[in-house]
Amino acid sequence: MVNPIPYIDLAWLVPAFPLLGFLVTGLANKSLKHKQAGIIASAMVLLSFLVSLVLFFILRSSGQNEATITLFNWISIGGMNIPFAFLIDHLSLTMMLIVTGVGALIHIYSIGYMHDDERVNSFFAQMNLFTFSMLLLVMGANYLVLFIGWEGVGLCSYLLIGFWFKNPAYNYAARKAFVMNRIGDLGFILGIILLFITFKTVTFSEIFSQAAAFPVGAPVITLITILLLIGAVGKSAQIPLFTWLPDAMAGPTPVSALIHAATMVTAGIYMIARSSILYNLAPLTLNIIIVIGLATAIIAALIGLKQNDIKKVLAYSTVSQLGYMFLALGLGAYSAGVFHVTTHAFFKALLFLGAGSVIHAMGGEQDIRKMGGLRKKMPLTYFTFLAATLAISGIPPFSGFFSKDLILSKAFEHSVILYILALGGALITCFYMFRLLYLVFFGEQRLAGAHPHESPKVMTIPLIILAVLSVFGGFLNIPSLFNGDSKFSNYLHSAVVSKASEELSHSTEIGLILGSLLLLGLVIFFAYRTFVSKSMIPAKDGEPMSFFSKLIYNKFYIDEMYTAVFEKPFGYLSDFFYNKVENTVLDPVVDEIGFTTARVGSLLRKLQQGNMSFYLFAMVAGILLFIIFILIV
Amino acid sequence: MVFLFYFLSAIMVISALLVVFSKSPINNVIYLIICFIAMAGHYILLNAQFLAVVHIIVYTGAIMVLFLFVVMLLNLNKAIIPQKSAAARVLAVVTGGIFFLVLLAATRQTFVINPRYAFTSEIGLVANVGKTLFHEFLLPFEISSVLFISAMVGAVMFGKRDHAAGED
Amino acid sequence: MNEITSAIQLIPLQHYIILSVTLFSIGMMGVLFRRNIIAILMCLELMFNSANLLLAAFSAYHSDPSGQVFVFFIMIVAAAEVAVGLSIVVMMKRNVESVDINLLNRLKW
Amino acid sequence: MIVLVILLIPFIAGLLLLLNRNAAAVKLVALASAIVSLVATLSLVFTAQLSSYSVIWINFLEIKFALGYDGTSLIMLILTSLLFPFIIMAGMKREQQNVSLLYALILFTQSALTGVFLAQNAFLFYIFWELTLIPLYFILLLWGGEGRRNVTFKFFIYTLTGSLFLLFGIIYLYSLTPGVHTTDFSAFSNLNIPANTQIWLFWVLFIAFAIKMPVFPFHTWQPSTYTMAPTQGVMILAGVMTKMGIYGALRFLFPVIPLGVHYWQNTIIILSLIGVIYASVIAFRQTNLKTLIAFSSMAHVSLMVAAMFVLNYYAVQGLLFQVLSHGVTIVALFYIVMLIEEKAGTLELPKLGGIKLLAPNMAILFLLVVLGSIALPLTAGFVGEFLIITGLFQQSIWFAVFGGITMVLGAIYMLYAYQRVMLGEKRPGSGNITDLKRIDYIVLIPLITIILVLGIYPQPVFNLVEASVTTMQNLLVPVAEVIPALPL
Repeated sequence: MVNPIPYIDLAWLVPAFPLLGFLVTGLANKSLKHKQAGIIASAMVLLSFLVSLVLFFILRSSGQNEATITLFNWISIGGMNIPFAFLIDHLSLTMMLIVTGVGALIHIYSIGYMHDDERVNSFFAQMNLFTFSMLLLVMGANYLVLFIGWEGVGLCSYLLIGFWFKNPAYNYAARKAFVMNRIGDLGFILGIILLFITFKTVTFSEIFSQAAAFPVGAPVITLITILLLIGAVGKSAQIPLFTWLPDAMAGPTPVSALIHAATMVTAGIYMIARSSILYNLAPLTLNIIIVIGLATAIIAALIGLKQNDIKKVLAYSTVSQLGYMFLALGLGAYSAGVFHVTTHAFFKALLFLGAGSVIHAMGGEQDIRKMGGLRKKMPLTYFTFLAATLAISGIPPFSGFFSKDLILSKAFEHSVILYILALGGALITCFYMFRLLYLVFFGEQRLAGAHPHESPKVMTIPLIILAVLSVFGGFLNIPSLFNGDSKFSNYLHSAVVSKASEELSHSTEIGLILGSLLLLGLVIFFAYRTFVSKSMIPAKDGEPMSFFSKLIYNKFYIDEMYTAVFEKPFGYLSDFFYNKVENTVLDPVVDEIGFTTARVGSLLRKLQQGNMSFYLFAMVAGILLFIIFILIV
Repeated sequence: MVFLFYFLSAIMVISALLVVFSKSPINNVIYLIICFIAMAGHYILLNAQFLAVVHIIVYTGAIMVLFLFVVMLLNLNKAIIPQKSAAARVLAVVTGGIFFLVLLAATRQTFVINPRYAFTSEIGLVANVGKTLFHEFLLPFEISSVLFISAMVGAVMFGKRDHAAGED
Repeated sequence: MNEITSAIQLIPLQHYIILSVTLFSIGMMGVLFRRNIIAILMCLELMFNSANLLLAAFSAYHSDPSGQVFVFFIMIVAAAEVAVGLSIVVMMKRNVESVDINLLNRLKW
Repeated sequence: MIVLVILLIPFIAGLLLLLNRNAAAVKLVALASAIVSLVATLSLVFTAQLSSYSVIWINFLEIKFALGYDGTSLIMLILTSLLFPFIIMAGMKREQQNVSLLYALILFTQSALTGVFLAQNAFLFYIFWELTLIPLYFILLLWGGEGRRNVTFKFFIYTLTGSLFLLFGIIYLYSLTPGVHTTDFSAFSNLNIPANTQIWLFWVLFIAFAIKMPVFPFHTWQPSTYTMAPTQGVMILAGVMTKMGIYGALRFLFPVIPLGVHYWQNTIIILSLIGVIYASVIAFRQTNLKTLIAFSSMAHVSLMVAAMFVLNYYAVQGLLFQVLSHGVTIVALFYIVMLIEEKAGTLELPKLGGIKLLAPNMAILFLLVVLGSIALPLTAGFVGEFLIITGLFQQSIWFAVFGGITMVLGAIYMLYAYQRVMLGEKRPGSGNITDLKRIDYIVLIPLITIILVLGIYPQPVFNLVEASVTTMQNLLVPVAEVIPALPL
């Protein structure tokens, strides 16, 4: 540190509060009342948020761009020096604010949502641990501290997805999430090790300053970035490691909100944005990211079209939105990616909490075919949900518009085909989101015997706050087109090095925006016609469908494919190794050596049957051989 | 007189073979006695008069008589003498032949060294043998008495009828 | 007497070696050939004597009485051996009513 | 002199135990002795001066009764002294048969193990190496589970056969020493054995260690032995005995026959990595929890072996760290396995389930240990495996990839096992399960604390072994020019 910034050392408080919350709620599990646990946990995250806010202003007033806070030396041997240190710069501050801000709202919401669950205290402990891990992830000053958080969120997602552990399907989902993450983590840790071997350090600042010496497209950098990308793909649920995220719906709804909006899945985006300098040196990797991102965006959106579980729809929309973020990263527009992370955090948290509110009201029912007409019963939830839907669809001036438009215009700069594909994905997103909205809130109530009611204040207030953010969050980054100054992008500029690109002319941009708005309007109208005017309800589970619908409805059979290609063969391999290799080759070989010795023994014993003549012969033969041996040698 | 050596040798070999091949124990003993007498002749040829005498006394006189006694005592005759199978006998002859050849081969190396016959008539005399025996080999000689005692005890022990076992 | 002994000087030492090797082999063959334990003991005596003969011959050729003393010792051992051996034979005959060595097959354990 | 004391305390205490018949008193005395050993060992850590002890033992063979230590042995010694109190405590407040004999045998094992790690002389090393087997053999035979007679016999013969090769190797090396023959390690490491000799001598010496560790494909005694062994026996086996193989290899192979090691280096690494994958894959389908953990232990140890043969700085640091961390983790795991067996009466996974409903605290502690075992960051396992994989990476990226797969596979089978035992609905097998008792906390909490503390602040361990690691990693460096390694 060149100039120590006063009070910046307080940064350690940010993760310390949730950790404290975890310890208190975790250890005093039995003695704490349910409400108390929720309040403590929420307060801790809120405190972190406040400290983050203070840090934000401290850094801003100091005029510096970053500060490193070293707590202690974690591993220090030979040439390896890995401090346990935090890096506070514009990127990590942004992420900290998102994590703690949105996280705090989700915590508060959970007090209401989880009030009648008997294991509330464990729930809040794990939520706090989740927040803590995510904070470590975004605050770490080197890749290894980042990795702690990285694995930590994996663990917490495992715990929370399998929170209702009596259900084997939930446990399976939890395990799937953890294992898929672990596959990514393997790539990630190998990437970190290769980074260490290449640069002799894992600290961000040191690596980035050394990386300048490498030429663009250096193989080692490409390899590193690909390995890191594997980690990001696993964590951010991209093809081919995305199937865990929809299954992660097994957890309580606030958990889904936390995983999808504030933590976990954004980690991959954050990590790539953090390593922007490395990625800029590896055009090949960037192209791979574009392909992965776009494919994920479109495939997930397609799957979302036919889902009937309210949370599943949202889950696939998350996967799809993450695809957009990846697309932005691949295009080198890292700040656009992070900006979409931010707005997405607002509206996706809102969507999930809204969905939670609906589920809460419906008494646990998640099937949208059974909902309907909730607009009247739950006006607050409806309006907030509407705001979020508009935001995710990219209708101006909601927040999603600004972030998505930024990505789309970057795609257009890159290539028109890319733009068309991305726009197509956006239109599909718009369609299924409005399908969801219409099915849930419009029309007649379809579930008999349910008495939906508006949720308590502790749940609706976070909804309202998030709705405000979803609506106005976009104004953080008004592009020059609307006479804005792209505050957000500029703020990140010091931490994230975006690839330079030509700006589109304003007229082109306006044309693109108007065109896409027109299409969006058509899609919304079409959705309205289908689901409200004709009040069409998606087919029941057993009904026949066209081939394409069936394909989409069954999620392209990707889960089945993974089961057939990986899980089952793995089981077979295990059986094969154990039954065939271990128990019919290796072990018997060893036993056979033993048995052979025993057999030779019993053979030799036959010689010793007391036949004196034989002994005499043997003796003579022995003497003979001995003499012959002496003669020859 | 060289022929005397070959004559005695022939007698020895033939009687030895008869010892092996003749079936009757009594004949065996008698052939062995013939063999030993020829042996005594060899000792005399080798100027080992003392040995010749002792040999006659110990072997022919004591040991072979002992054999004879045992044969007669046990009342062994041809009928109860066990014979090996033909194959085993052939094998025995072959093995003996091979053994002979191998031993010849082993001793063949010594044939090239032909030690001078350092003949003195004195060494075989009782006086000379006695001196060597009681000077250089006094201790082994005395210890051999222990061997005799133990052999005697052993023989008596074995020969004694086991009363305890007999009463069972 | 002197005549005889001087004549023997014409016999090379090898002949004694060959003779005793022959006798030894015959004794060995006898041991393998016979099942009668008394015959086997006799063959053993034969082998002893072939060794004795060789010792005596070497003694004469080297003019060293030690060889003869060894023969003497071997006789002692042979006498003791025969005494014990024959008493074993007697005992065996008494116990198993036979002098067949193949009946002595309890030694396998 | 302290080293002699450390060696003798358990032995004398063991002898004293044989005189006593009161079960509770016996256990307390055993525990006290183990704690005294621990304190004495820790005093070695904090004294600057190296303690050693040497006296002529067998005069005409030039064999000294020489004890001493360096960083490597110290780690092993700490591991032994640290684990034995827990191993003894694992039997506290439990019904056991023939208590005084059992604890005497445990203490004898400790003494022999200590001897192995302290011996400065190959002959002495060999004596102690074999001595460890005798009490352990009886522990397994007399207190073991189903099929103990055959399994113990196999275990015994298998390891003994390996040792025989070692003995031959030691005698051969002894005959090579110049001047008056000696079996001192220092003399062995000064031998300049020709390359061709080293190449075959490697296997003669290695096979004993390979069986003990165990390295694929010499592992077949292990799963059945672990499954059958009584908890305390298996703790000794998995916690300390496997490390004995590693220690032996470090002591014998690298300083004495560096050329041979270098020649076979890649072969052994590949074998170990095969072992890692093989054991991990097999573990997935095991239905017996103990067998599963046996295979998991094999996977972890195989990774350590791979690290050992890479023998660069990070790999050896990681290896020595992992020795400690794996020992602690595996003892904790087996302790929990014992609890499950005790409470549920079975270890068959299909019969277990839903224990968390009845014993939530047990589930949490089990999860923590499992996390340590699958190398989650901030547990000790992570630090060790991270360094090991870094070391492997320096040798070849593929080594690192296959070594790293253990992280994924480990997560798969350990979490699967955890879920099948603890989560889900209650099963008939988990009938009347009660949560942990105080003694269980006394054992588990310190073990888990060690796992976490080592994961968060591993530096003291690194400092302890720093010097000996530096010496060791230099062993293979000059060799590479003399003889090429077998190609991959």
